Amino acid sequence: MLITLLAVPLSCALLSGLAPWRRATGWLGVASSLGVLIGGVVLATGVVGRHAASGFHGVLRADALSAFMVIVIGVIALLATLQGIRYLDAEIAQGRSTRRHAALYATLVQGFLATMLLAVLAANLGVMWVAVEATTIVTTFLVGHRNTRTSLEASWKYIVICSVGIALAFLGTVLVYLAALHVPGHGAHALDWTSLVAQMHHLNPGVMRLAFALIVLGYGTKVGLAPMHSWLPDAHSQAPAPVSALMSGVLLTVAFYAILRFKVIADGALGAAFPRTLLVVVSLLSLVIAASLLLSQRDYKRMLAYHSVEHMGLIALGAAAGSTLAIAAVLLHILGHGIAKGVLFLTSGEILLVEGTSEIEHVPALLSRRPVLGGIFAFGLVALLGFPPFSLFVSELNMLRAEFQVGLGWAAVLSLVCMAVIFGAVMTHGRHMLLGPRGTAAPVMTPALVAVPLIGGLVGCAFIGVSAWPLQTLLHAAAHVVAR
Amino acid sequence: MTAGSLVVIGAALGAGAGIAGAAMPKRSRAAAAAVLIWAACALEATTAVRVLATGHDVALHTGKLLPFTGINLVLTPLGALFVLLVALVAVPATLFGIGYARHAMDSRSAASAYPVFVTVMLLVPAAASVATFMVLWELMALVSLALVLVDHSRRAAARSAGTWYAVLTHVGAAAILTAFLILAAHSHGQTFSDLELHARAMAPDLRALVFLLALVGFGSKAGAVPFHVWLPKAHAEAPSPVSALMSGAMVALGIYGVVLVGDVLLGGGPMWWWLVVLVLGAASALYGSLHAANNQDLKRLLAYSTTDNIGLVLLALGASGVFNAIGHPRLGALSLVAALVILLNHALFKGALFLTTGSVQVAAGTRDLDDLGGLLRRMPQTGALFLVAAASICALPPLNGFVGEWLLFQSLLHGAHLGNTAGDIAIPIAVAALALTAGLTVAAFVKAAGIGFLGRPRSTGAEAATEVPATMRAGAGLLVASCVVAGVVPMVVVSSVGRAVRAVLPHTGARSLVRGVNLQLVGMKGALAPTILALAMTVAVVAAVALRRVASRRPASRVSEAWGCGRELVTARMQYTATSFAEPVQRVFDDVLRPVRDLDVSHVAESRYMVESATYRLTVEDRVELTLYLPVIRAVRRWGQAARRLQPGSVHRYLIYGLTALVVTLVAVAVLA
Amino acid sequence: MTSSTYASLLGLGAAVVLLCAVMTLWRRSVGAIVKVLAVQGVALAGVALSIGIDHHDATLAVVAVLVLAAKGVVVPTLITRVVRHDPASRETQPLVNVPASLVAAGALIFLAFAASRSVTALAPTATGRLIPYGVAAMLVGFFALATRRKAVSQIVGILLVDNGIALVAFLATAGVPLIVELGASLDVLLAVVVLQVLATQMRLRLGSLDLDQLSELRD
Amino acid sequence: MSAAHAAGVVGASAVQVIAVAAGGLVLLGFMRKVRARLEGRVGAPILQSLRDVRKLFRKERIRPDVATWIFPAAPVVLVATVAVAAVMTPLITTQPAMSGGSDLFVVVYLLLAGSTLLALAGMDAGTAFGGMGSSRAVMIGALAEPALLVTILALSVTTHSSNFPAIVRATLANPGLIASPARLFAVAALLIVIVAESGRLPVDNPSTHLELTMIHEAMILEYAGPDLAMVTLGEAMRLALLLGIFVNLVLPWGVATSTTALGLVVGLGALVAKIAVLGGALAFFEVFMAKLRLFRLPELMAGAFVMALLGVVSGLVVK
Repeated sequence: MLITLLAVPLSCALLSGLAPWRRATGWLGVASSLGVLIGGVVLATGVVGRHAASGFHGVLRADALSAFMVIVIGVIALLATLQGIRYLDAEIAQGRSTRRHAALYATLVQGFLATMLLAVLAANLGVMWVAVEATTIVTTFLVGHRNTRTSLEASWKYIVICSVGIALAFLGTVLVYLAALHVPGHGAHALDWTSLVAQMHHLNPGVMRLAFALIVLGYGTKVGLAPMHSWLPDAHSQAPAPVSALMSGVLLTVAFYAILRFKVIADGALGAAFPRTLLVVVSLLSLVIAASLLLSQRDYKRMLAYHSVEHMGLIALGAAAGSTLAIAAVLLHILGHGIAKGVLFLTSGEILLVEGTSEIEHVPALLSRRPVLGGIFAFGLVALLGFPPFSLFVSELNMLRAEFQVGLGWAAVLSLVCMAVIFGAVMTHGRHMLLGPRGTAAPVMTPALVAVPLIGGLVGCAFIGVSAWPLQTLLHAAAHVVAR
Repeated sequence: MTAGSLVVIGAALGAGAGIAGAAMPKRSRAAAAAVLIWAACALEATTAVRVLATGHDVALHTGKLLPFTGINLVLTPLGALFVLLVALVAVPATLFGIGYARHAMDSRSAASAYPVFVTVMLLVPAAASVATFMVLWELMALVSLALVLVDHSRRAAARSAGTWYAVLTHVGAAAILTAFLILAAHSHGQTFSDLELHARAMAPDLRALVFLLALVGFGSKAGAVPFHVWLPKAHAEAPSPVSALMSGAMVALGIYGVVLVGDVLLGGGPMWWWLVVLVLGAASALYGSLHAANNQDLKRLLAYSTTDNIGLVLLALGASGVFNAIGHPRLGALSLVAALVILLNHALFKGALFLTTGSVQVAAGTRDLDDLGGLLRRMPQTGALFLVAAASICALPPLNGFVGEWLLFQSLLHGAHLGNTAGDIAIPIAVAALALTAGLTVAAFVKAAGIGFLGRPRSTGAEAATEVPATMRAGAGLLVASCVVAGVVPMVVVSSVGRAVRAVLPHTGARSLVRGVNLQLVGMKGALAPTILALAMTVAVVAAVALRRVASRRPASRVSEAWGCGRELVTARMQYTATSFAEPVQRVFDDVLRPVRDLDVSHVAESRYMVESATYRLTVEDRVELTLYLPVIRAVRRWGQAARRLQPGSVHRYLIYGLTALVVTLVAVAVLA
Repeated sequence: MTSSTYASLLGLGAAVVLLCAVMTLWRRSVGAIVKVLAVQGVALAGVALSIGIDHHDATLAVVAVLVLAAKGVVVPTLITRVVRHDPASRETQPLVNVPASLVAAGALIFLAFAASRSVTALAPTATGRLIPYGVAAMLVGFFALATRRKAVSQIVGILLVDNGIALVAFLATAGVPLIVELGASLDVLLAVVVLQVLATQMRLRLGSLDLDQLSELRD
Repeated sequence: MSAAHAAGVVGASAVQVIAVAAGGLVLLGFMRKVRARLEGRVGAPILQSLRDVRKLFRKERIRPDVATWIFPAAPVVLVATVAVAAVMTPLITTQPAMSGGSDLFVVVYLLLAGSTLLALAGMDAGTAFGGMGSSRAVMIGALAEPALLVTILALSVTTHSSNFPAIVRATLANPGLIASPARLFAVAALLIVIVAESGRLPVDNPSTHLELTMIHEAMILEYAGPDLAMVTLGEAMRLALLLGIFVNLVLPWGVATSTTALGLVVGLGALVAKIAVLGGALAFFEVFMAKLRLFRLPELMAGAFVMALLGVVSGLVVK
């Protein structure tokens, strides 16, 4: 079952690579991400309450947590591929890329999906690392797809910083493997997550402390947590909108999924104190850096990228709390943030397409000049800033509640202060972009193909925020996987 | 039909009104939404009245909505009182909105946001858990922000007001959330009943932190002084029915929050808590009334007077807490009754004032007092309504403002000789603040009514003003009528407030505090006979008119030129303007206000001694904003500029960040091992 | 193969890997740095081969040959293709001058030994004692990566880090499971290919491989 | 309430209103006569103000062109509010009508209502003088308010209630209260406030004709005929009432405690005597005082406020 899930994007990648890009390939991509989403849902129903599913003779494994991540990947991939059609049409129409180049883009996107699915479904932590490294390699060309000076610079920085960061993670994985080998009676699959969890209490604490520190630093680079976050604003602002939506929406959280997997083992081996302090330090650092850099932003895509750093900081702080409520809220936040950030990046891509510039003060009064586009951007910002009825409000509230219960009250208050500063910064930037007089030109309507999926995404995010009854059981099952 | 389902149906109707506001065509949009809002208000109000009458709470819980926590609503008598307050302001404001929609609030987003705003405010007093309260609170903030930004495409001031409002409300909400979460951390659940149960066992300094955080959060929503900066900006830019609702009902929910955390959840506290509230109240009252007396924009004047009245409410609340803390529960209950009566009356007359100001803005096209004048002749009903509402805010006897001030004065008077040194010093200061505020409010509203409605029109807009449509007058009229009723027969208001207070402060004994047709204070020597007073005043006026008609032989009256020192020509420019009217008061309080005076004289080209024209501008700025908020904003902006050096663009710098992080981690791990 | 010669062979191999890492800091010309990288690849393969023979582990031996082919031969040729077109192949003044770099390298080596004390305590075998060499090579590689101004030097830096970690992998766990090993080396290979493509694009578009031009994206 | 008692109360209150009305005008004439005599003039006869008012009633009513219904309403409401206040205050008997609700606070606010509406009427004429008068009157009102309310607090602190008859009865019960420092400070503050409220020197010069120096006169500049008569009547009643309140707080003897006819007559006689003495003293001092500059008034008011505050504090401490 799992191998078919992987095969869908891979086969679509091969198919769309063959011929130069046509709309059919675009819709094929949409079909494949829909397939991933449906696969995720089927997997979730199959896994919740029952034992984990395994496939491809032991290499792949899916429990509630990975099923949830597959759903997240599916949802955001659906949004991104739908918008991808519009993006490629416009690129080809404006002569910035040829059909062949667009076909390469489509293949790489599907490859990107496949690598993320592999990372999430891998049973073996080594295979997971290989998959995460593969995502970096595949997305480098996607970041540089617009082949301008700045996108080349962004992709260079992206691959250099990320591969060094990921190398640290590999060192961490090796050390965990070393600790696993030194446990008497280890099985052949010592690096499998299940066997590691089975014997986590016997792992050598010294080695595990060093390993987990390297894991958080290494995978933290891919999550965009400070101090290795500097590639994120450049990569996400230069990449094409659908790619930056995918990266900001779900790639960061797939890397965080890896940290969560290791956190389970580290909690077992070292007790909760060390992982908690490490995650709290990293998350508060990210929040402070994101807050300071958001204050004087002049480019709205970079503003959204820094917003991702902030939300990853919040998720890390939530994971540091570690109780079942905290992890469930973290997972809901991952989904909510993925959708909201995806919609916002796609809208900013549309704004860049129609306005021509990504400078905040050269794009004034969007609500008056382009009501539909401005409206979606406004509601996206509202969702991202944690207002009800969107799901980010519920997840942030419950993460803070869990942090207070666990005794991390002071850290929660610090995060609230950073969020208040960020709220002020985003509000002033948002004001320049959204509010203002229309001037002489008549308001321009956005085509339905663009607006409908984005509005659908926002409505979905609001629906999850209001009731989330279908996800409730899945969230709690996934939370129990992490919080023992 | 349980009471709980009434609340749910009311909420559903409100939401339906929101959708109707968005979907219906422009012409009938406001009317359709209004009908649904009235139905929602009616349902919520009946539930509230039932709760107040029987004293039993109405509870409602659903796990399906709001993941992880579910929604739970419990309508306590205190909450019911505030639901009634919101409904009392919302129904007339919506009626006013129907006529007003043709001029200002005609956009689809405003028509759909307004009903949601009313519905959410009806539900906030019923929230009974941290999650439900915060959802409704943030939703109220979001929807009211949308309403403040209705005119964002027309005026830059609306845009900056929106930003100020959003940021300060968010900071307030963060303070409230922290307070609730500290309470929730010390109790197993997150419902208010759990919080109340475990709050007593918390450490005193933690309880003090929770109270101060709640005071900051709810004080900023109520508009108490250091946090009031958004109030004049947001109210001046919001459409009038929205300003009426914000100033009447939303600000009251701030006070509800302080009472909820202070008295209900924490169950009172040491005396210094409430002395802080008392001092905050006195400062707000003085500062608000001073700025109201010196402001020329009618809506900003009303907004500052909201800060002033909220100051009085906090004064009474502080006094109530002090009396409870030094062991006089009966007196504490009386001052809490005084606080809530002032709040309820304020909601009524401030709503009426904002609605009539809206009519003036629609008719005369401006709300700057220096451009108005002579409106009483051109808009007789609106003018009369404004005058009566202004009389009631100045606490003149037959109207409702007077009852509130009397109750507050009585509670302070009877608290003066309790032998507690802090009380003995605080009470006279509080009475002085109350009195100076009353004096300055009279100054502000005589200016507003006199300059705005009497004399000659000072601009073509005021000249051409005509009476506004019937629905607008009816809306304002409804509120003014309720002011008169609450003034002449205050027992209706005071008894229901008494019931709510008895539910909040249980140990004041079963007997009602205030009894009989006239307000006889039980257990204390103090009585007021408002109905007889009103009767006596009408009789006296009739007698005086009769006296004048009988004594004077010739009933006809002749119209003639007013005295202009012998000169024929008397123009509008010879009249006092709002600035000159307030000049004596402003000169007396010069060192507090420190107004900015700039006088630029342009000389004739040929010689320096011949003056071609001289313009004199005097502006009274908000000192709190200048000294507290602007430095913070400048500091944050400098921090932002400095932080840009973190991301200089060189890949080497980023890699060095990574290397230092790696080295630091390795050193830490090595040291730990 | 007697245990003493095995231990000395391992020691020699690990030392060479660390020495090559330090050499890259010392030499200026890019061509020389690529040759040093090739030597390091061969040494790494040697260590892997000797562990394979000692543990009689056929897969490890195959992996060693693979490592020799990839890191010893393929990667250096790829990099030299980029260098050939760039005339000014001399490394301009690096961010940190050579003596300071060497002192920093010394400190990093000391830090590596201190940090991996717990690891050597867990596995005091012949191979276990050499793990700090790998960690040191990784740290020095990272330092080289962070302070060199040329694009090619950064590619070499990344490979130094990978070689260090591969050395640790071989020494600590006698090679991670085959599927992971293959995946990891494939990833590294692909990374080098991508870097090489980007470097050629940079040379065509920007004229030179100097990384200081790449600072347009800033806040 | 038995019928006899009710008749007694209505009778007493009617007497009080008439006494205040007629007494006020006579008092005005008497004070002018005292001033004239002290300045070496014969001065107008004491009943002159009565004749003025009757003359004004017969004149024609004149209304400024831009005036609204507030212009004619203000004098009526002024007289009405002072009348209601007069009914409530225990001038002649300690059981005036509505004694249940007769509260010092209510009396003060009734007078405030009258003066506020007068200030509004001042601006209704649309001339500069009306605006100037109202602006200054409102400023003085704002400054006098704190001193007035703290004085009421000082007076009611010792007797634990702000009910006016209760205060008078308590003072009658133990005369020691009068000499107590609390009462002395309160009374001194009350005197200053009364001078400010009724617009006598040194706060405002009632007999000035210089438009720029008027405060109270400027507001009623446009009134003529019956309206002017009502305003004069109202002002006179207000002065008489304020002096009556002051007098009953300082020397409460003679105020009837029962509603017998004899008691009322004695009460009336005592009231007239005391007010005459106080009015004369006030006139006596006015001869020697000049009008204070407008912006020196805040110091006067601050002095009154501090004295009232001392009254409250000493009332609490001494008890």
